[in-house]
Amino acid sequence: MAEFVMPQLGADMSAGKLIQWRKKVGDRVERGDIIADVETDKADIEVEVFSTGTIEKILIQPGEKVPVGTVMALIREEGKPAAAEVPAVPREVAAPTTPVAPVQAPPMPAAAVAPPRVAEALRIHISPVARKLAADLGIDPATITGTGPGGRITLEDVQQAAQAQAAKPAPAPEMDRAARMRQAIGAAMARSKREIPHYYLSTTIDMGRPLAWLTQENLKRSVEDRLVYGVLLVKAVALALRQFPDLNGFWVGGKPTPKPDIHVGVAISLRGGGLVAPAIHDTDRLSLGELMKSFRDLIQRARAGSLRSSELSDPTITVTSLGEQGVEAVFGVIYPPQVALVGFGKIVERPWASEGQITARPILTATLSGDHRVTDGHRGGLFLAAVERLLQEPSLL
Amino acid sequence: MTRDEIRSGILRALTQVAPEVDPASIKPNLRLRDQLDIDSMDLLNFVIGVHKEFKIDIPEADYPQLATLDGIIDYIAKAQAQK
Amino acid sequence: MTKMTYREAVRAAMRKALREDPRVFLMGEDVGRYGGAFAVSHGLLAEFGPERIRDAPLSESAFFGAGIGAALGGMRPIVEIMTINFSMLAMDQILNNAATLRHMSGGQLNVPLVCRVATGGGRQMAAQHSHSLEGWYAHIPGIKVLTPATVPDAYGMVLAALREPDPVFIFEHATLYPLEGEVDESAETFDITRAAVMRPGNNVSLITYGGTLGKAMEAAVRLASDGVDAEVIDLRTLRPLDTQTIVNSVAKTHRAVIVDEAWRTGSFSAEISAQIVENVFDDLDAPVARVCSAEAPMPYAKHLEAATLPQVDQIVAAAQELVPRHG
Amino acid sequence: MTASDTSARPLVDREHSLFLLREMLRIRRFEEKAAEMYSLQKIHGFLHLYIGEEATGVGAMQVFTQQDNIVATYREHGQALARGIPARVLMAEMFGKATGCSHGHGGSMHFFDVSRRFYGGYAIVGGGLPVAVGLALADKMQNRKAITGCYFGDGAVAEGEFHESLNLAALWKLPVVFLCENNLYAMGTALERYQAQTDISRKASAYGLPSSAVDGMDILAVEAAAKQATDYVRGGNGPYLLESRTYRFRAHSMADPDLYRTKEEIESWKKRDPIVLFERKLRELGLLADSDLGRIESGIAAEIEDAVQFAEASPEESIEDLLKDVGGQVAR
Repeated sequence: MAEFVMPQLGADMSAGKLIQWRKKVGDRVERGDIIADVETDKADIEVEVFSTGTIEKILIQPGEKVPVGTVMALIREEGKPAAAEVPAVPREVAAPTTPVAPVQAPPMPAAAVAPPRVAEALRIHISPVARKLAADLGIDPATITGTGPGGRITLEDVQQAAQAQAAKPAPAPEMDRAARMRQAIGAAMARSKREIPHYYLSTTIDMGRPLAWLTQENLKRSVEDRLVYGVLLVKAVALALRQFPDLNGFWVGGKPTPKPDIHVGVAISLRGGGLVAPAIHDTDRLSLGELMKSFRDLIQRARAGSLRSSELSDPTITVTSLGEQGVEAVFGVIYPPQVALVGFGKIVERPWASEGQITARPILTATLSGDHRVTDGHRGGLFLAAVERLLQEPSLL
Repeated sequence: MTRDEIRSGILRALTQVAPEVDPASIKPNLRLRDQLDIDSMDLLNFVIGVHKEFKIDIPEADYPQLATLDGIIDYIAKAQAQK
Repeated sequence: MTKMTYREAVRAAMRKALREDPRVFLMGEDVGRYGGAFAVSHGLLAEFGPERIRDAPLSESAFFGAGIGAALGGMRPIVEIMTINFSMLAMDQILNNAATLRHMSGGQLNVPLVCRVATGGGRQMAAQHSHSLEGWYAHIPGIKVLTPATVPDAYGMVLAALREPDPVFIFEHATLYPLEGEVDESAETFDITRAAVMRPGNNVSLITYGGTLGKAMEAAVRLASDGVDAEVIDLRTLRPLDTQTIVNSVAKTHRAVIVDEAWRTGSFSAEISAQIVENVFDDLDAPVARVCSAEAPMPYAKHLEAATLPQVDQIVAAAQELVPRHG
Repeated sequence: MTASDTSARPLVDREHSLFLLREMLRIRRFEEKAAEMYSLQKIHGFLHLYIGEEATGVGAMQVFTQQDNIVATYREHGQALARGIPARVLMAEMFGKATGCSHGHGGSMHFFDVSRRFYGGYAIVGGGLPVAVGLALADKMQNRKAITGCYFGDGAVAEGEFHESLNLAALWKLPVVFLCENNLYAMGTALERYQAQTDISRKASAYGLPSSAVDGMDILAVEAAAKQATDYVRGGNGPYLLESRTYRFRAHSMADPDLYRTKEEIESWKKRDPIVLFERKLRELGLLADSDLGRIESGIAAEIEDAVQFAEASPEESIEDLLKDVGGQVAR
């Protein structure tokens, strides 16, 4: 039994639509006869049969579109002809040349390419060879000030850092993770104290309204979505920074560099010692639920020790909350190259006078450590006031 | 569910939050927060773990009943009995 | 060793080949009676006659294609295309026949053809006579591309190319013809696979080819007086490219400046830069710098042409930008 | 030189005539099988069939010796078969197999066979002409008596390479027979719509070389005209342009909807099918019996079937050899 298939009618045809049969079951056909019409992208094509015999079965009805090679009819062949008759020439068939979608030519690169807007906070800019040497020597690039263009750390910077370090007694060769982290934090804190003229401000905030709102809010939420008050504090700081961008950014290459995006780093103390402050990206744009989710995820993994360093993108400002450790006011050390640090103490029931009445209110002490090269107390104070105002409207957070 | 089964379920949730803790060393009648380094976030993650483990809801108001291991076991046993 | 100019070195090599191998013949516009547009083939017609020094009509596609046919027929043609600007007219024969026939024929045919082409700007010939398109040729599999920048290479590369079984394109920068140098005419073997370190150095690698080698060497001297020790690499061959010499140098100096007379976008310098990053990324202390022609049709006016072409000052500035400032 | 003098046709010899008929039928059946294989997705890409032009390919090929060079175009199946390249290796090449005449690298448009001095199909219209001139230049410079036959279509006369090549060959008196197969269409554009002067043979006079035109559907006339052309060139007189006026019964390629020609025009030309015309003439001269035709047809059918099975069974070149035949590599 010979098969009459949907033919390949051109270089890039993949399927064809049967328009009509010119023969029916039982009809005799000769090699070269036109027995069907097929529609392709380009034109309607008369399709010939390559075998001689009688049509046994029709499998495809007019109107059906089938891939090339699909069996459309079966032909009971007469005995192989001794001498191949002069077959009529199969009608030439058009290949639908489906034009390849024109690839959008990439626009010619502008002459000077503006530095790409780095979504995440400032990564440490360091040349590949400098990074390799720093890794080999066990020096944390964060502890080195880059002298290359745009503050990039160069090979020479690392070499000098290595010499400076060689002058100090070499640390015990086999340092475990916590000790190495201790050393890195130590170096950063020392540099901060050396370079950053800190000023400190504190204020007291009545947490009554936000806590009441929080209790109501949590009743409506399932266990997994439940909020902790720390989330309100972080969101308030983030929203306040929109009005005080000078507190959100870095001191780089001898000048303040405010950052358009707000990535609040939350200081988390690790089990067994050590501290990390991973940033929550675009903190100001997250809803409280989203903030809580990433907050909880970051903290759980950090405290369980499974937070990889690669996830530690650098924040544009850091918030530290030691209330649970029983501390009332925190006057922290700014993490270079940031220019501010916000601290929150514990919430304490205190006698509170308002409109001549004394009542007991849950009071929280909020502090700001500021880099006096970038901002002065006046700006810091206004910022803390903004944080307090935001906390009094928790539903807007 | 027996008290022991409840106990092991609770410890499973606890080690999720504090992997370095040795379950055997926890004293059942002492405040957990005094025996372990647990902050408010750890507590919330622990409560969520218990909620998943035993499929019971724990309103914030009941947190005080969860101060000690025995307290938690009693709380869960009571909750399961009501279900 | 014999003292001679770049053009005399090319002529001497062709004369030696014509004398020693009857299959060798020269074909091109005005290579015979006129003596060559750049006087390279001056005197060859008198010695070898019109059969072997053939002045061709202004039909680049036909006479280059005829060169291919003659090579298929057992000859060893040297086809001179007067300048790279006119080679556009023969590009179909170059790309679709010369470079392709060996592979397309399943290895049955090869085209032992040498094609010499003058290239580059800098002589106020304006836009249609000043192109630097060697990178286009270096993009084509099936051929070799040589860029002799010195008098010894001008001599040796012709002879080495005539021994190759596949087409070889030799691009002679037009400003180099009067360059003076020394040639060992007794030499028998010539390497055309390796780049050459023309000046060893440790702080930055200046990588270039052809007409801009002189500027790179001058830049290296000025950098030395400023305490920057520059290494200068003459690529000599663009295809196949001697990547090993390039990456060895950059691994040592950690900084690279590529000097290329072509327009920056899509130029051969882009290929070299890509290969550096692919091979020695971890040894880079700064991004690979490129000094190329401004992206404009070559202007006629002297000061405008000078502003378009890569110059020594730009090479020096690019290098200093990469090397950390001392003190 | 005017149109060839048809009266000087050679005495018709039976054995030679049957050979000519068989060669034309061989090409016809091979092309029909190629079309069938294409519709079954065994052959891909471009396929340009020679059906209708067999007389030119076969007729002219009779006058070239094994020492002569042949250059063709992408519509080359007829010339390749007439030149003696086995149907097997041509079919295998179109199947993309390693046993193909170009090891699967060239396909239908790029057949090569150095042993038969078949220097290939060229897919750039006019691209082969300069190469043919070069082959003739090499023969002349090495005092070889060979000549070069260069087939091309009417479309090529619009390319600069046609004019440059004819001039260069005439200028240097090179032994080239420029053989223009004028099938009246450059793909979808009729001759009178792309050439001011449509009598192609007259274009040779602009470059000082003799030319003639012949009825491409009369194989004996083509053979005679080709003989005249090659005799002129073998005499060292320089190149010659022979225009064979023929017609293709199929579209330009398998991808061509053939919208630019009328059915009537095609049917009228089919009445002058070179195979049908020659068969009728031989029967009139009593040189062809039905048994001859039957014997010829079955021989061809067997050869074609064998070619398909050979192509089907042939191996493909291994990917590792992808770069093997690329020129210009360091280690040669």
